Amino acid sequence: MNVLLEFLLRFVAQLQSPTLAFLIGGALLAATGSKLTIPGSIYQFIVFVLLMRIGIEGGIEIREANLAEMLVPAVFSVLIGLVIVVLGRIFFSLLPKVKMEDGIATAGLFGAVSASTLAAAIVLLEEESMMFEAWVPALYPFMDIPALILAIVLANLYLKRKHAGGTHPVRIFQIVKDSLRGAALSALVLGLLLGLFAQTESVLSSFYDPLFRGFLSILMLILGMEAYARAKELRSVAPWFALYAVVAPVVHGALGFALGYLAHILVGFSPGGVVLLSVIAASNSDISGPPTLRGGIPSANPSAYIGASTSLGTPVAIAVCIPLFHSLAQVVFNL
Amino acid sequence: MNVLLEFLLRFVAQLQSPTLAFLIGGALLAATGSKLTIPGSIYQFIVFVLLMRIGIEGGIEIREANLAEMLVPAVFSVLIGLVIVVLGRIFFSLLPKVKMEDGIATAGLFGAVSASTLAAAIVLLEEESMMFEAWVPALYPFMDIPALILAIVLANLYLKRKHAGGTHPVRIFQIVKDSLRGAALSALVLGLLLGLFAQTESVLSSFYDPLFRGFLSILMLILGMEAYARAKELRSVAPWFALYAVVAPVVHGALGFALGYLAHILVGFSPGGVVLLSVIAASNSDISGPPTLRGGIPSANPSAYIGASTSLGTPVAIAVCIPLFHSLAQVVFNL
Amino acid sequence: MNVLLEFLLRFVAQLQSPTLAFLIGGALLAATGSKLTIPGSIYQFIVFVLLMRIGIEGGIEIREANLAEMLVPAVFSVLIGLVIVVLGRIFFSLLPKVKMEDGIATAGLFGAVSASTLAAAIVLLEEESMMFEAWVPALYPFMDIPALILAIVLANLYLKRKHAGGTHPVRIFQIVKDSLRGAALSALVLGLLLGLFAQTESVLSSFYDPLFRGFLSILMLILGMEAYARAKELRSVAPWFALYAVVAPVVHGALGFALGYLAHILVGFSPGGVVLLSVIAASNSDISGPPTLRGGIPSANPSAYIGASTSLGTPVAIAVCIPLFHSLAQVVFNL
Amino acid sequence: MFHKAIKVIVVTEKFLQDRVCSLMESCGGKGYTLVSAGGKGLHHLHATDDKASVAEGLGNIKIEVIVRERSKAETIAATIMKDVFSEYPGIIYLEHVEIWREERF
Amino acid sequence: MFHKAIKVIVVTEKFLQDRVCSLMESCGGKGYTLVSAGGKGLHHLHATDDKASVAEGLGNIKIEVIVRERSKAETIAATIMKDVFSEYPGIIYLEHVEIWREERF
Amino acid sequence: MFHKAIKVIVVTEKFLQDRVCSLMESCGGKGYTLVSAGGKGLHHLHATDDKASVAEGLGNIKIEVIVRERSKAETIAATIMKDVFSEYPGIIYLEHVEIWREERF
Ligand SMILES: Nc1ncnc2c1ncn2[C@@H]1O[C@H](COP(=O)(O)O)[C@@H](O)[C@H]1O
Ligand SMILES: Nc1ncnc2c1ncn2[C@@H]1O[C@H](COP(=O)(O)O)[C@@H](O)[C@H]1O
Ligand SMILES: Nc1ncnc2c1ncn2[C@@H]1O[C@H](COP(=O)(O)O)[C@@H](O)[C@H]1O
Ligand code: NA
Ligand code: NA
Ligand code: NA
Repeated sequence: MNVLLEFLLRFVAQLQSPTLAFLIGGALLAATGSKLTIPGSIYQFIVFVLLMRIGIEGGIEIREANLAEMLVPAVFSVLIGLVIVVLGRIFFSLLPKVKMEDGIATAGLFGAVSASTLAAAIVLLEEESMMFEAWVPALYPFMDIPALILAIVLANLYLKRKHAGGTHPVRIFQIVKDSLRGAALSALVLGLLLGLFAQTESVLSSFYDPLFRGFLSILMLILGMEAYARAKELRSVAPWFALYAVVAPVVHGALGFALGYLAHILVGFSPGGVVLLSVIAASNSDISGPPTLRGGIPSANPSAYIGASTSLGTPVAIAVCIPLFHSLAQVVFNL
Repeated sequence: MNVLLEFLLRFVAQLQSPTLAFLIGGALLAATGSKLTIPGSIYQFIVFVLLMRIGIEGGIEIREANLAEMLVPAVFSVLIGLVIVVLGRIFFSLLPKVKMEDGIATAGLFGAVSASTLAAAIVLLEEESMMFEAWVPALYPFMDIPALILAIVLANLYLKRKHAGGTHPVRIFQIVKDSLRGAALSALVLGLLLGLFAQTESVLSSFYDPLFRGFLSILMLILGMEAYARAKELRSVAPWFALYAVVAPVVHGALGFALGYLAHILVGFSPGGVVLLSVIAASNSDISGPPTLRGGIPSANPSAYIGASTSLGTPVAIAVCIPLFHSLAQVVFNL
Repeated sequence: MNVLLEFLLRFVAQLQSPTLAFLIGGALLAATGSKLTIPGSIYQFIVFVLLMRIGIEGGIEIREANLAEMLVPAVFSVLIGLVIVVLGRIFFSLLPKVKMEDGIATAGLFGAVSASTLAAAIVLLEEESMMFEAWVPALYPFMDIPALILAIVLANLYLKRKHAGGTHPVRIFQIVKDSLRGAALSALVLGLLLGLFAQTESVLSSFYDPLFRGFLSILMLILGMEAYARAKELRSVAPWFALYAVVAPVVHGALGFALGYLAHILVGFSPGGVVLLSVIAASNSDISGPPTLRGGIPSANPSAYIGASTSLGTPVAIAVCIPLFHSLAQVVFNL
Repeated sequence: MFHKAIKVIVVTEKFLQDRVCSLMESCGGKGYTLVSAGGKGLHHLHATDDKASVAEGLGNIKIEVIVRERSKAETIAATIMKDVFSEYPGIIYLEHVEIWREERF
Repeated sequence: MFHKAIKVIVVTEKFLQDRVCSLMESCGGKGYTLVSAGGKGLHHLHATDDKASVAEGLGNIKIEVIVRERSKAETIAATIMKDVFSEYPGIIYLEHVEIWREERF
Repeated sequence: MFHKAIKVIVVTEKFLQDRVCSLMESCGGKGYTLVSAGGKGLHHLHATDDKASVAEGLGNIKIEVIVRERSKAETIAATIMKDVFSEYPGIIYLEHVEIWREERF
């Protein structure tokens, strides 16, 4: 009860947080038909700077970290990514009138990770001074890639069974490469390497760091606009996708929280780390997941999975899951 | 005499101000045929950031403001917008060889407001620490929208009289919507709302504020380039438009100053507020006014009104009116 | 021996410098086929901001400088630009299977100057607090323009001899105008003028300065990507171009160092100035030189000269020459 | 198999894009392709997006719609001509093309 | 002198660009021209680059290849139809053009 | 009413844009449309504006001019061929179009 009340209070407070306010602002702009747009090139640049900031920061601190500690959370991340896809596969197979490939692709996208949701959570933890291990953002690919691979494998197994022999072989290595080559993971990994091996402290503190919050605010505006714009597409597919998009992030986040808590007990994973793991689990890939899935499951309808993710999944992850798991951690860890 | 001398000294000093220097620099670049360009996407982003900064800043401070104080200046703003258009209508009707629609559209653009001129004036007041009420930038739409509506109404009345019955009905609500949906007003209003309702202090001070002057300098460069480029177009229409573009900003600014001074006496409107009101009156819309007018008065020749505004009106408003009304305020208010 | 050892140590240390690390990072991205790209409009904006920063900074400090001191280094810069082209002309004429125009164009590009290499050197000197005269960046055009002119003249003389009378007249004034109108030199000169004549201190310190290192890091990333991408083109021409691209920057830098040292003895040119002069000499034009050469020597194959410059010349200038001449200066000037 | 079809091309200012596109759809066009453009005609010189243009929506846009029947193409062209280009700048023209998967056009 | 030739035009999503271009080259196209686009068809609405689109590679691209022989054009079209458009959205069509310097195509 | 006309299309590098446009105008073209492009031919690979290209003006531009008479189209093409493409990379070709408001072309 206490948790619920605290969560409710916190949630109302969060509505005032810049992150959420900009998200809502973007949706409002789109809803009122405003001609204000953020150009595509600015968006690409913003995503690049945000992920470089997260990567470099992580890379610098990883230098002194005991990477062995990362093992358990990394294994859990892989596990979460896989479990999410399996759960989604089961959920959609229980429903009538859902094209199975669409369901599996959606589950894949929700198993994968959103860079923007991750950035928003990091800003919140930094503001609230809740510490987390420097390498936590590096868990991203450990959940993202297995989820995408499993979704593509399951979809192709399914299609093979349906039209015997009619599908392509699944090239796992190709999917891994595709994922790592995507703009989001490339920037994160590049940042990690630069932070780890080069003297990037000064450029981090003079450039990437000061721009972080401002660029995040603009990214939220873009996500809000896109959420509104894609809502129409989501309406063109079965309502089950909307239901999934609202509920799944909370369930996945809870799964992340549970395993994070286990890691806390087993290897002393930090409370902030538990929150971030939950948010990574709750988030769904918005930038680089879609093209990978389109490559791997061509017959799936992108309006279903991109619509579900962009117009509902991401807003729920940011507006509901971030404050939810943050306040849960405060209660659970007595902070 | 004293005022004149002080103004002249101040004006010479202002030629060194970054705002004006970048404006002149842009014109020089264009005049020398430089290949240096600022891409369109960067321009859009700069305008967005500037107006968000003005809006958020205003929104934050409005929270504690007594909005009743805003009433008189807001009414005066509407009045100024309307009077400017009526004056312009009369001026152009007295002249030979001027297509009436072109004249009315030009008057509409000069009654409307320029976001960049407003930003330049705010920077000057902040540098000189001349205080103004936080809500003054919010006067923008109160002058902008009535001026555009009146111009479109007058033009259509005129056209209806000319070719009896041949014109469209004027949809006032549509014009209001179009204006508010334009990129400039959207960003300003969004910023105001965010500043008012969300905790945007930290993103303002870490991002929007530090970029303000730098982005303004680049905007001035772009305005300077465009002023030079559009001068050719202005030469293709009657010279009366050039005359109007040079004189009108000063006259409109004086009108703004007079009514601002009245508001000072009536309700204690601040000296800085009086300067900003004069500058808003002196300015002419460069970003969102033109498409609204093209929609509302299709038969008007954009070379006339965009040429007059961009190649002369805006430079005069920035280079002459800002220092003029600033120094006038210093003398009048004994600062 | 000592110098060599010190250089080797310094070189290994430099591999960690952000400048070099981002350059290598860019090449890695391209090599792994990453889809991460920096949009063209962002690149243009970055180059603009970097050169404005260098120009304004220089312009501000030149106000108090004794420009007579600039005379000797300026004359030496012209000399270096011309000598580099003559040396290149001789080098390529000694080789078999090299199309002479391609060789001369390449020599012209290596005689001309790279804004990005210059920026990288300035960052290093500022970090290491090695002082240099404020006007040193203004030496850029003194080397750049004569080199481009001489290359175009030599190429056309050569072509005229080959097909008697078949070529265009060389319009030197046109080449000077073309060079100064290029995006890089325009921005540098504009910045110098603004720094010199306007009160740009506050916009410099609030905007152009803080962005300098960060934008340089992104520019390095872009140069790294492009170096990798153009390597293919370089492979399509004779291997002599690759050899030239590796060796010439060091030779040219040494020439710059020697003349810089002479200027040190003659007129007290600062150690930092000597380093910058060497780096300017070692660098090769990447932004605005290519279009000027394409205009002036149409029959030269751009794959030869742009490939040589972008894929090898610039990386060598940044990764080898900057640390080399910096450490040489430390030894020679006992710093 | 290829089938003969007609492409209607419009070049006009960006702020008219929505209006032109919805006219195309209301006259039976099943899709359209948009390309950012610049250019020169009787009116202004329009820069491409490479160069900032101060006023919103002044850049050009090229809008192409492919339809199977010439009559439909002519209806689209005539409607746009009447509703848009009687007042605003822009050009409109047709090209003969050959399409695959005719049922989509 | 002008020579008759055929232009094959493909409009599809950007993430398919590399695949389409290499199919064009492997079927004998000697060059191609790329233009960033937006548009609407049976599937999504694609914004032009004027507007940010969150997912990578969702924007449209227009790819044009000019070839001398109609048979080659048909091979290119058929190959892309089979290898790409059996699964992914996009349109393909031909136009008749007249080229100069025929040896380059 | 539609009238037959000819469109001349040039694809070349951006730094040649001004030169090509003024040749088009001096040969009687009354307007032109510009589109930013990328592409591949005998020479470099040109990226679209999506991707930074270090050297200025190396991107491609597509320039289209519509004229009423075939003779004018051929003059434009021949002039550009001689003055520009004897030295620089680029392609030029014609298309048959049908225009509305013929007096504008
Ligand atoms: N003769 C032409 N050939 C190609 N494009 C043209 C031509 N005339 C006009 N245009 C295009 O149509 C736009 C509007 O033309 P206008 O209405 O004449 O200003 C111009 O900006 C050009 O992009
Ligand atoms: N009838 C049409 N005319 C012009 N372009 C079209 C048409 N149909 C589709 N397109 C273009 O082809 C893309 C993919 O079409 P679709 O596969 O139908 O979604 C669209 O986004 C449009 O750019
Ligand atoms: N066969 C072709 N089809 C379409 N576009 C081409 C073709 N060949 C060349 N191009 C375009 O023309 C530009 C210049 O060609 P080139 O002079 O061959 O390098 C290329 O970058 C392409 O955009
Ligand atoms: Na997830
Ligand atoms: Na006004
Ligand atoms: Na050099």
